[in-house]
Amino acid sequence: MAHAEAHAAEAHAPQAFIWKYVFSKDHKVIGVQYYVTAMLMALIAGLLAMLIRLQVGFPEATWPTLGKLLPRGFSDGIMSPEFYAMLFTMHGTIMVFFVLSTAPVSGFGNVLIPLQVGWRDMAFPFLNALSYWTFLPGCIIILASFFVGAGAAAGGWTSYPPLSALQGAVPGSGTGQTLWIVGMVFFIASFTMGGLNFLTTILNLRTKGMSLTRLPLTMWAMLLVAVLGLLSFPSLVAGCILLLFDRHFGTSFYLPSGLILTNVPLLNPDGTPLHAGGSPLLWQHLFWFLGHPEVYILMLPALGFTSDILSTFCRKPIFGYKSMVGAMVSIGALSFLVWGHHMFVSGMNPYLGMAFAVFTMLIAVPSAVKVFNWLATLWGSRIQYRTPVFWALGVVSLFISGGLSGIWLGQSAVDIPLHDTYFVVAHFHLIMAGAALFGVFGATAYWFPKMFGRMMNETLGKAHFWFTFVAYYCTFFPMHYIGIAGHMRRIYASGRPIGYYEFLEPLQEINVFITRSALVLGASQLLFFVNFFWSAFKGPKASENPWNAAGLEWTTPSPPGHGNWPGEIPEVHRWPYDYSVPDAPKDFVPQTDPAPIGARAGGH
Amino acid sequence: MDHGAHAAVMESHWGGGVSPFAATWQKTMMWIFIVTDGLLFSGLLCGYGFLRMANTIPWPKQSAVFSIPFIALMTFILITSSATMGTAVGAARLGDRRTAVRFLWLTILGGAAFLGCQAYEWTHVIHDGARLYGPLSGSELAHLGVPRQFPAAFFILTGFHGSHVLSGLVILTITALRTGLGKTPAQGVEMAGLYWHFVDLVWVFIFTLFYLV
Amino acid sequence: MSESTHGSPYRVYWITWAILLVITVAMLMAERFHMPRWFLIVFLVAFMMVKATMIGGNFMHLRFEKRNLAVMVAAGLLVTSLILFAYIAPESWSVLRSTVR
Amino acid sequence: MSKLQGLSFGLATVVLVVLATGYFMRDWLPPLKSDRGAIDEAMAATLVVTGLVFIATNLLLAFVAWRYEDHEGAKAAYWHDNTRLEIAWTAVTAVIMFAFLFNALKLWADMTSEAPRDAVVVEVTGQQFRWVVRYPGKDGAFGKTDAAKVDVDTENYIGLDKSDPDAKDDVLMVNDVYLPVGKPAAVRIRSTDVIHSFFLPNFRVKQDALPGMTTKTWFIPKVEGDYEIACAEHCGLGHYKMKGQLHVLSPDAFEAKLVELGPAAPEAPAGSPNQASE
Ligand code: HEA
Ligand code: HEA
Ligand code: CUA
Ligand SMILES: [Cu+2]
Repeated sequence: MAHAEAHAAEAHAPQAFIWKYVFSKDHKVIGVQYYVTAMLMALIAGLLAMLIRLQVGFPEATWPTLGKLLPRGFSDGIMSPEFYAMLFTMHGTIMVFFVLSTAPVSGFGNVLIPLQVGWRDMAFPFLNALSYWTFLPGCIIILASFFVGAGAAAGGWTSYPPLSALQGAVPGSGTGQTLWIVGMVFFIASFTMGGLNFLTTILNLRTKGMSLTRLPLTMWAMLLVAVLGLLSFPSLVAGCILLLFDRHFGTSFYLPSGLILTNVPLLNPDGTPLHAGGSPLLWQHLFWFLGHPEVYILMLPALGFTSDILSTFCRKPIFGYKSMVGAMVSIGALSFLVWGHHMFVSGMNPYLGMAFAVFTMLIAVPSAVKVFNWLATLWGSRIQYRTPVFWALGVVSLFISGGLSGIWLGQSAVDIPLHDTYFVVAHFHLIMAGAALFGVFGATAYWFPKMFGRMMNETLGKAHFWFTFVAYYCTFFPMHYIGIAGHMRRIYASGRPIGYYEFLEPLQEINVFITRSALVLGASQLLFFVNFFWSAFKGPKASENPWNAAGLEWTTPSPPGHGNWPGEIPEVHRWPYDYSVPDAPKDFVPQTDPAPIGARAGGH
Repeated sequence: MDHGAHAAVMESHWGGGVSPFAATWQKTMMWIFIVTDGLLFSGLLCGYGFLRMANTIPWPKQSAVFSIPFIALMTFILITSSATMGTAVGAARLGDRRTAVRFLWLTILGGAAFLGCQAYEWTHVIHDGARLYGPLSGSELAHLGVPRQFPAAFFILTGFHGSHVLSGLVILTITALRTGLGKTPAQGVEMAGLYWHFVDLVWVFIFTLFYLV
Repeated sequence: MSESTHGSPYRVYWITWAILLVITVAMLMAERFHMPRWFLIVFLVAFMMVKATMIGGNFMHLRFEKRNLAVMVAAGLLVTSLILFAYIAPESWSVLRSTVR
Repeated sequence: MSKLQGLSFGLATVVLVVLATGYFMRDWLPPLKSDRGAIDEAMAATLVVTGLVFIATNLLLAFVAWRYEDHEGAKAAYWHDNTRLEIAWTAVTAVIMFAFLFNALKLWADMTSEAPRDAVVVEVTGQQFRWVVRYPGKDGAFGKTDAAKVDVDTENYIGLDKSDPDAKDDVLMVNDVYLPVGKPAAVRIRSTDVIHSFFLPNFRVKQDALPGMTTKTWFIPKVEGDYEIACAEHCGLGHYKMKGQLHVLSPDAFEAKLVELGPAAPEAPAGSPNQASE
């Protein structure tokens, strides 16, 4: 590891298929590997979501066909409560970590970083490849947990002990939970390796003229994401280590004394308690210390993509570049100070609750800056309606809708009735499953030519957008109402006759509506898969710069060859947002153009 | 394509304005790694602190369990190995390969001695009745009335530190062998050194926060 | 490197070594002087930080690197740890307060 | 065509969302039965402000999407900074946030404050999957509990140590809580296995139950009646049916009820205990 072997790693561009596409060290190939893996994981997690919705929408129905397909989860066609718990646990875990931390960050990050900062590859290509080959086992382990022991982890994606620490607390708290922890550790190891590469590449390896203030906002997002990940994931590792010891070696980090499980006190043979002195709150702190920065790890890349896409298709420079960077930096910094807003009613010290509420509300200020800057970018622009810009507008809309409900939750007192209800589910699906995922779809449509050298189909793309956009609002917006009405999350059934809460009964019709929309939403994703695979192999060939974009990545062939630029890496003379510059011959000025016109041109 | 041609394709020259750290990417990466790895220990130490402060059973006086002079000896060994490591790095920078190799081996010796001491200490503490789940009933530790988190925190903190020492030893051995053959550049030695000092740094915190406070 | 221009190039390491040892001995002795416990803790932690600074600055050369690097390391390690601890500490006291038995 | 898309984009969202919100306001929050109306007010205020921001920003989005679509001879403006404007909207947002904060922290301080001295004290203990309810009885002190003393036959699920003098007049029952109307109720919340959350939708009360510690909350029931108690934290298979009943009685009826339940008859099954996982 101590050796500067990066550039000496390969003697020439590898030719054999296996070295070129499988064990490749080329950042573009690794990026695509990450992306496609994440896509498959999204498919699985999306299917899990459909099952969740079926159960919540029609708790009394029987599904003989599903029962045959998934005999472990259904008995006589009726979904079992333990399977339901496994569904949302794995849905949340896979979506958050293995899809939305992976596709935008590890996927697009790998593809874009060297291309946008102007370098031949990542700083340490071997580490980069290793990072993917650590990620993949993580995926396999997480998925495998469905098939071992009593099934996958069932303690929620937050895995609060004692539910996750006591093997008898819930089926799935056995082997499934262990595999969950191991899978997470693999994931974190992989993310850390990636993060090291991201940071060093962006900080240290930029082409001539690419000063930090000329970086595209996507690169700023990647930089911050790497910082957030590297600073916050270790605390989850620490938490996981302690949890693993509690589970398998009898320690009491999270387990207090006086535990009684299904009427059986947990005692040693000599009558002393099996556990004593631990606190389940410790896990919550260690988990959310990661957990909150993590949600911004999902969000920031989407914010970066959106800025780049909006500017390109509005043919207008991004408004307030510096405040955009400032906003992202302050969001990143603040995200370390707010984690307790997930714990307002956890029994946390109330004074801490106050401090957390203050910072939580403050985080809305830089978010507002981002939104208003986008609107200002759109103002007076000339929008070319291609698929990417739809997604970008969708991000703006969903970020607002999802973010505003954060303002409700951030007020600690208002959070009391709303915590752990579907209001929270609505909040994070709109902003995370909505805005962040839309960012990924937008980035896919935008950079697809660079990744595969072909164009995506516009008609299919727009159809996919409209179905998805409408279905998203129909699926997740009504969840606010049932949440306010008190509908708890993570419940297997509500209303009569199974989960017999009277106050939930009238909400069932809304649940049915949500389920129908969710099924439409899920089905619409087929359009994306068709479009993606068809275009990747059969789409029309893309030119070097199909969108007339100004960024550095558009100055090399699509797809770029080994080493990214055929000759010298071009020198950069300006920021990537010079669109519609007065006096310019075209309506965009590439970053490599030395002409002293436009903003941030010429010498540093 | 021969190596030179490939290098011509892959190489590029720094030009992105002012270099933020004025360090090579290898060194930058090492430092960032140290920060993350350090935060792992910080997470564990915070967890330990939380459980210690939240405990209803008071923490024992460390000197009642450990031989503090012995821990001091371990600290001394580790600090000394850091000094020898620094010397090796300095020598490698000056191009004095022989001195570098000699001090590298001295460092390895120190590290091995530290691990030996740690193994001895573990044996000793286990003999006194420390178990992961808590003090063994009827043992000396149980008589002291230590909370269960005490032995567990001990094993986890020192265990993770020890595993870092061990991997440091592996890195150092490789570096020493390769430096002897003239295969590792000065920066390689320097980076191995950074890791080794980091391990020492972590010990400073464990020593103070676990053994003394 | 500036340190190699005066005297032995290795002097800085061994001076650091000596200082570290002195501090360690001081920390070990501290308990003998009967001071209030909070003072002892402040004293130990302060010296711990001095030691860490010596190791980071001299052994790991942070003193001789560009300032940004030192700032990055200090901010990354210290500030993050402090945030975590600053929130966790009051929590542990309230957990203690509400423990039942 | 595209132009229409751009317009429908924002407009449709606004119209649909506003209509839907209006429609669903019918069964907005569950009817309020406690003194925590301030939460509802804060929520309404938040709805108004965020609603306006939502409408304004989405309308703006719809407008620009419609107005600035590309067409023959269109030219985009070239400007990219306006410090005054940026400072203005940063400041305005900050002021709004601080206004919210001010109110929220005040409420939070009220709600997490210590219960009044004269409050009726009741303890609920979450267990997979039931709420064990306990009153301290006349002496006002709860008896010790010890996991080793759990006895299913006498419904002593929490291991009340009957030899403790304080335990003599403790009232134990399952899933039913009785409270007098108009008097502050202080709830001690505990758990003996995993984390649960004591949730009273009608009272705007929610507080997690953690093993190993006692969390607290207090409120004043305002209206007599029977209400549901839910568990709001995922606690295992039966989480969805971990239901209890809260009976708010007149003070006299409450006293009578306590006497009726009295320590003499702890084994009288007061509720329908949900069997722990079959
Ligand atoms: C991408 C992910 C993402 C993002 C970006 C956010 C952003 C925010 N989140 Fe969210 N959150 C989650 C993902 C995310 N969250 C998840 C996954 C959970 C649940 C986890 C679980 O329990 O399983 C959660 C839960 C959660 C809670 C805990 C709820 C509970 O469990 O009780 C809270 C509480 O404060 C909260 C607050 C916020 C706030 C204030 C923001 C802010 O950053 C939002 C800022 C944005 C805006 C405010 C909109 C734009 C601004 C304007 C248009 C300006 C004008 C506005 C005004 C003047 C009001 N979130
Ligand atoms: C990023 C995260 C993400 C995403 C995308 C989704 C997507 C969806 N979620 Fe998810 N959900 C969570 C994160 C996410 N969810 C989390 C964290 C929880 C909490 C878990 C817990 O309680 O522990 C949760 C819980 C949760 C619940 C609550 C369960 C409960 O509390 O009982 C419900 C119920 O309706 C639900 C429904 C859905 C539906 C219908 C979708 C639909 O949108 C799904 C449709 C499918 C897609 C939209 C996939 C699209 C992607 C592709 C087709 C591939 C594209 C890939 C690339 C571009 C790489 N989810
Ligand atoms: Cu008890 Cu959920
Ligand atoms: Cu959060």
